[in-house]
Amino acid sequence: MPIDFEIPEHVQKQADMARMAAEWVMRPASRELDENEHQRPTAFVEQLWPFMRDMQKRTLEKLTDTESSQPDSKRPSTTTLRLMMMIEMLSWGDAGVYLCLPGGALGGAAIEAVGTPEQKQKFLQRFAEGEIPAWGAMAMTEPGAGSDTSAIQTTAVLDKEANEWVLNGEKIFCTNGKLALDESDGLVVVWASIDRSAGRAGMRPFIVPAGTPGARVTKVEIKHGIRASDTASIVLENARIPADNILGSPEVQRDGSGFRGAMATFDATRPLVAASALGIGRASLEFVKEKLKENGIDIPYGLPYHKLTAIQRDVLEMEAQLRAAYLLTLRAVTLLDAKAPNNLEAAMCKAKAGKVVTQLCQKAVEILGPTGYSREWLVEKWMRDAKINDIFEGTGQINTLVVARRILNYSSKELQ
Amino acid sequence: MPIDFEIPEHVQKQADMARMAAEWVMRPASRELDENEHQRPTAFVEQLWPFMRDMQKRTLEKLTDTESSQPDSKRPSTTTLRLMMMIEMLSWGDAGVYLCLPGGALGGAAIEAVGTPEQKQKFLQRFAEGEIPAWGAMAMTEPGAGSDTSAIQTTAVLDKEANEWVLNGEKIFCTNGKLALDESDGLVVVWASIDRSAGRAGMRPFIVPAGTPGARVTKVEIKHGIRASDTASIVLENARIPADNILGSPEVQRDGSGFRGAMATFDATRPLVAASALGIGRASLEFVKEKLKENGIDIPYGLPYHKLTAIQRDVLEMEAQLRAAYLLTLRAVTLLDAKAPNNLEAAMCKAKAGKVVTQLCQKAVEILGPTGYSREWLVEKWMRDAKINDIFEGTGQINTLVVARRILNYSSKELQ
Amino acid sequence: MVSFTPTDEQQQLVDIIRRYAVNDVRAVAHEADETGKIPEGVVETGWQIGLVPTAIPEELGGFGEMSAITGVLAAEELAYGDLSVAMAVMAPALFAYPMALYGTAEQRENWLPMFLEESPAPATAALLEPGVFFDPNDLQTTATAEGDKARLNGVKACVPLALDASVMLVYAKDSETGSTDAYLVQRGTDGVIIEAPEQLMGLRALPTYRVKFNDARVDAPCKLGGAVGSNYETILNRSRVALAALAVGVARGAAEYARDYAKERQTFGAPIATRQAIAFMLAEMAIEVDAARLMTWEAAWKLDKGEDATKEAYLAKQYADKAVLFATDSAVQVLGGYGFIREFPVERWLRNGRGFTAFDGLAIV
Amino acid sequence: MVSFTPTDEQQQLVDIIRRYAVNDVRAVAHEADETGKIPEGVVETGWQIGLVPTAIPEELGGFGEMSAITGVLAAEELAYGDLSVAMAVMAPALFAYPMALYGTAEQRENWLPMFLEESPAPATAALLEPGVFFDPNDLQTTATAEGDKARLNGVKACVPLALDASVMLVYAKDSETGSTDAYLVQRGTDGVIIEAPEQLMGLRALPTYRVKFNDARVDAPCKLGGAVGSNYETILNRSRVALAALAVGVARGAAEYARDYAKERQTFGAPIATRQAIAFMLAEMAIEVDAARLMTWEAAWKLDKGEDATKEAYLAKQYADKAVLFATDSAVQVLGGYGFIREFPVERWLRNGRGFTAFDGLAIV
Repeated sequence: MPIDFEIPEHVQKQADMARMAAEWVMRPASRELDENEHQRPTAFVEQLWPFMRDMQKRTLEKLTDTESSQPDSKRPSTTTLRLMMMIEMLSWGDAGVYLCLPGGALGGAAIEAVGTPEQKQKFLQRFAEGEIPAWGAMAMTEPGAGSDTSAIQTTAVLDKEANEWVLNGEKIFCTNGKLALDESDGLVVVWASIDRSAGRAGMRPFIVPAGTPGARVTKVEIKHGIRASDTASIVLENARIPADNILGSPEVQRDGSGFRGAMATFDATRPLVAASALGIGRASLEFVKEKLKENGIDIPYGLPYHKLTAIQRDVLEMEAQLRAAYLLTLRAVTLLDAKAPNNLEAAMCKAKAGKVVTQLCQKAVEILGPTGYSREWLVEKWMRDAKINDIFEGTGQINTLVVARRILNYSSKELQ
Repeated sequence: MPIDFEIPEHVQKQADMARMAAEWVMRPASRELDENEHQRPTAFVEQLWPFMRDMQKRTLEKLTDTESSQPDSKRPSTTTLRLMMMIEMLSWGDAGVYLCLPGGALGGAAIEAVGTPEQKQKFLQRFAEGEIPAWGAMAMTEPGAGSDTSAIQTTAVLDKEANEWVLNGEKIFCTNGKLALDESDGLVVVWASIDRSAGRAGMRPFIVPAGTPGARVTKVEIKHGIRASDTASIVLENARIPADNILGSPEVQRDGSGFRGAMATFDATRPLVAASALGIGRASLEFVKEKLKENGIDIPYGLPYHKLTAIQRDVLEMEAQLRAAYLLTLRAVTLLDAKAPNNLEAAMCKAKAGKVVTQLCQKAVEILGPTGYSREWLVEKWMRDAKINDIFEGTGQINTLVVARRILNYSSKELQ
Repeated sequence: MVSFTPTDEQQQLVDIIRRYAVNDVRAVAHEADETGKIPEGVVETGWQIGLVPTAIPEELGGFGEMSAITGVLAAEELAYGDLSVAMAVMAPALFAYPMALYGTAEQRENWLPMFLEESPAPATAALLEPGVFFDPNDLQTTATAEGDKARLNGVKACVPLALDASVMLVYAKDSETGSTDAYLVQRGTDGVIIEAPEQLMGLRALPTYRVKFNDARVDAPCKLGGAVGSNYETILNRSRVALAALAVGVARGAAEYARDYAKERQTFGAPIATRQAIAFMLAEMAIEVDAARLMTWEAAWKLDKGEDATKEAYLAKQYADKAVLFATDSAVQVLGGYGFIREFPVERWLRNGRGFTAFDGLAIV
Repeated sequence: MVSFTPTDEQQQLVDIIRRYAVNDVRAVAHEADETGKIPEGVVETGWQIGLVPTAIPEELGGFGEMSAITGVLAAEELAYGDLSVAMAVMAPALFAYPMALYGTAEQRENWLPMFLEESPAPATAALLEPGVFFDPNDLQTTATAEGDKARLNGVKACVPLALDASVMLVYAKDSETGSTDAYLVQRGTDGVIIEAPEQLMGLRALPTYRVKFNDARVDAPCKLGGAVGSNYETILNRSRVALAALAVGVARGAAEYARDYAKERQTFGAPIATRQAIAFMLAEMAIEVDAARLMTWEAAWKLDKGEDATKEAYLAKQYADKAVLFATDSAVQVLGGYGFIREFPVERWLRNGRGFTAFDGLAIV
């Protein structure tokens, strides 16, 4: 196919629908949910659940039906592209509320990426049926292990008699942890070591379903932004799960391949985090342009530097930067849909989008002056929401490091 | 003394004189010297030599007269401040030509900083008398040793019979190397190892006077900017110098104190490099404002963001940044004159000034459009001259690293 | 003679405020931000350090030591504790300093003694106006002279502690001459409506109000400085410098906190401060804080010399606005996930830091 | 369907140009810059790759494959070799493309066949004007219609290869209607003065000229497109996109060179690329190059669709202007002292890179 930037009509339609949901369901509740942290976006969840359920059902069917996926694989899929466009628009609505989208989220993504067909069938089912929504989550970070996943202290020991894994440890910064464990029949994918002496090669993700004894939410954070989303601490005290709930091989390969496979989920999730950032950036940019227009200021294209005002120049720069982040994300997603390697491109778009959107939203508050700084408008909230995108799923620094390693062809040992 | 930013009158007067030299002697020759690389700024050298000679004479008297320096030490000196102001103005004239200022330059500074009274008397004399100017230089960098001074390959071996040091090695990027060795009765301070096994603790500066057999200039670089200044390669082949020509102790202290002492010269020279950068930045900023004024554009103070044009905002930002770099430099210099530690402050001002002035001058070319980019005006030359300040005397990165070590209280081993 | 050393007296004051900032202010700052209320006694303790009283003229019982340099030294330290508390402690100065500088003899005698009391004087000032664009040189609030009385019309925003103030200075443009002056408005004046506290992204512990003037008729002699008036440009410059100093305090707090955190926090077996990516951020934060401080000091020094400081004050404010955003945003970044959690102060500092571009007239030295 | 893969034909062309850029162009670029002259044969070899001829309509003997996307792919690769050579190779297109797009049938028949020759056609265009401020939407050069002839007045700057051109397009504003059009001016026209070659900071191997028009009377029918004229906005956009692509090529050259250097250069026993401070610069350079390229591609794609691409082309150019300065300046920084020496290409790339903000109209796709 030649170089082409045309978003297929069916994808665009879905994005347009997401925008309607964003406008009608998300935005009206945005301020209230921000002011009343830990309140749930009930209307949003109720309205989106049937849609998400059906979408996830179709995805699950494709994932588990190995036959029908063969002929399809000639034409690149648009699954991730659709997701990107939808996430962008939902985050344009409200990034915190978007994170409460019922479904597997990062936990589901991990199962999709590395689960066996049986695991997919068994664990993703809950996101694809029923009247009551369910959430997935991913628990990796620990108090002593952020970007350094090799420092993970949580352990999983196989009780051969009971044929169960026994998990012990503490996880923090788990997005949707409470929704997944306490408030629905969801699940959390918990990273733990099956062999502490093996370092990262011993790390494995485990599926911990809601109701697992010994797995409980101990804290929900109060945050700078995305306040509608819960960020939970989870303690695992002899939490027992069936032996089959391990994702990937229970053997430790010293070459680390088991770990690398799991890390590959980041290549899928980072562009989606970038997409969420793009949505917030777009919200801020559109709002700024709208308010400027109300104040008689247009943003023209084609004028030379010396004929622009400071605000015009800044807004044009915001727009160019946002578009750059969008295109980098689009590229990472397109590669993913084509099942091509996208580790470099995923890290690039995440690093760029996280930074650009943070700065864009900070600038938006400045441009809109005293009112921009007040809670009258949402632009100050968007600034707070935006910042998380430069932090989670790998900080800007971690993603830049990944980019550096890829372009230099260095291992993580060679370039620390 | 309370907080005070008043430049003493006698210092300001000297700066004003330097500005006159800059305007009348340096600027008129600027373009020609840039276009004809390796041509010498003869008029400048001739006119400045008597002045520099007398100034250096007074400095030498102070340095060697231990008695009179005692009562004076209560009042902070203004020696470095005067130097800073003079260098700023001369670099406002032409930074490449300024580097050809007759005198000891970095070589002289090293001798002033760590030489014995006898060495000062003997070696600095040439910069303080006579009709014919002389230059000093410092040779540290080697093809395999830039910021990593521990990698220096040049060796100095003491021939005890002849009571001479025998130097072997190759030095590059030696500012004024040719002026010092080939074109005057000058000297080069050459860094060499007296004990390769001791790493940096074995490094010492040696005074290599013009006429030393075996010390010769092998190449003069063609450069991006500061083209009036020579940047020489020097080869030392069994170059023999008297045993007394070592700066500091000929013993290797394993604690590295000998090396650290020598490195302290950077604390004196970095603010002066910053001062030179400031001069170039000031030249560009003044020129831009003048040309804008001719085109009917004033740069107002006090207007809010939304009432500024893009160019006004950028020029105000340039001005603020330049002032910030100036004040950081002024602080480093004031500490130096008060004989207070200024390692952190020297690195700060050098890092800031190098970066700010590079960016300012690049922006100046942009603002002045097609003509700014042409060699009709000097602003494109200033941009090329400016860049060296982010590179020599430690790149911006090295100076930022020094700042980081100081604020974190880390050794160079702890923070590499 | 160039010098960067405060006087002994200034240094003593700085040390006292630093202790107050660290021990009293930092201890309550998170709670104050969450509840929107500074706990009882904290502002009073800050007030009792005596910053404003020392600046009151000697003949009225003060020490007559009004100095912008002392002011910026103090402001930085206060903001190092917490911006809301700093602004609350400094709010009475919004009234007292212009009064001390430009009040008629009668006005000064009437109004300055209350600033010598043990408790913070209930006085403030209203300069900022609401909306997207604000230009302090072009106020929309007008004063129409009626003899030596005046009628005020307009809306002011972000007036700190307005509800408790028994008197405030209101900056307005003379509807005839176009010149900007300050007008004394006492509590209970007809046509003055103090609205519900403003809801801002930051400054959550400082009650600020929108105040409306609907043909508010204020008694004579209500114009600060009487017929002569005041020097509005200098007031603006003193305000710019004060805000720059507060920004430096917030930025320094963030830079130091991030530095200390980075030395503690371990990844891959070493403190994250040993990674150049982090170390360079910390170094640049330190440089920007120092640079902003020096710009602020120079502007304050110019003010104390009685010279026109518009250029220096304006550039210092611009510079500090950027530095504080850079430092606080970088601090959040250094802390990573923890930076996003409200229990860690950097998240509050980022919210406060972002506001400086919109804080015209909220403090003065 | 979103795709980032060039067609096979495009990829073949890119591969050919890359070989040319690396083997033929890079080999002479330093010398060319120092002497101000591209060695004999280099531009010819580039020309013979056949970029412009393929874009000539089929009915006139070309391949009729004018595509902005192919154009930007080619431009990036050419500039990856050297900007002066790239602009020299592309200069005839400054005449040929607007002619192919907007020429009357007669004009096209007269003027396009020469672009099918083995040697570069001696044709160029004059758009930029000298001075501090240039606005392509507000040209100072005027055309006064006299029947179907016209008189041109004004000064053009940076006209590449003007001295050797037998014909050039001159952009001018109609002194009555105010609309901007291109006028064909042949060599030897009275009142056209080609001045001595311009002296610029960069582009030193590309002879560019200031050209004066003193009541230069050009023959009818001299207006491109005759009475209908041409679409100046589209020409501008095609020029913006071409310049953005050239900027990407220069930026990529710098980013790759710095990356390779950093892997080679050792300090403290390890390549400098293993230091985060350097590695992060390299990563950001790579990101900015890719981002600028994608912006450029999108704008080119929009042009090929025949839609209004003003927004995309403008933003791509703005973005690429910044990216190329960032990448070339960073490359010099990574090389340290060596970056400042003219024998290392990054110093030339920085000089060339800085020019893009002033290069309006110097290339077209």
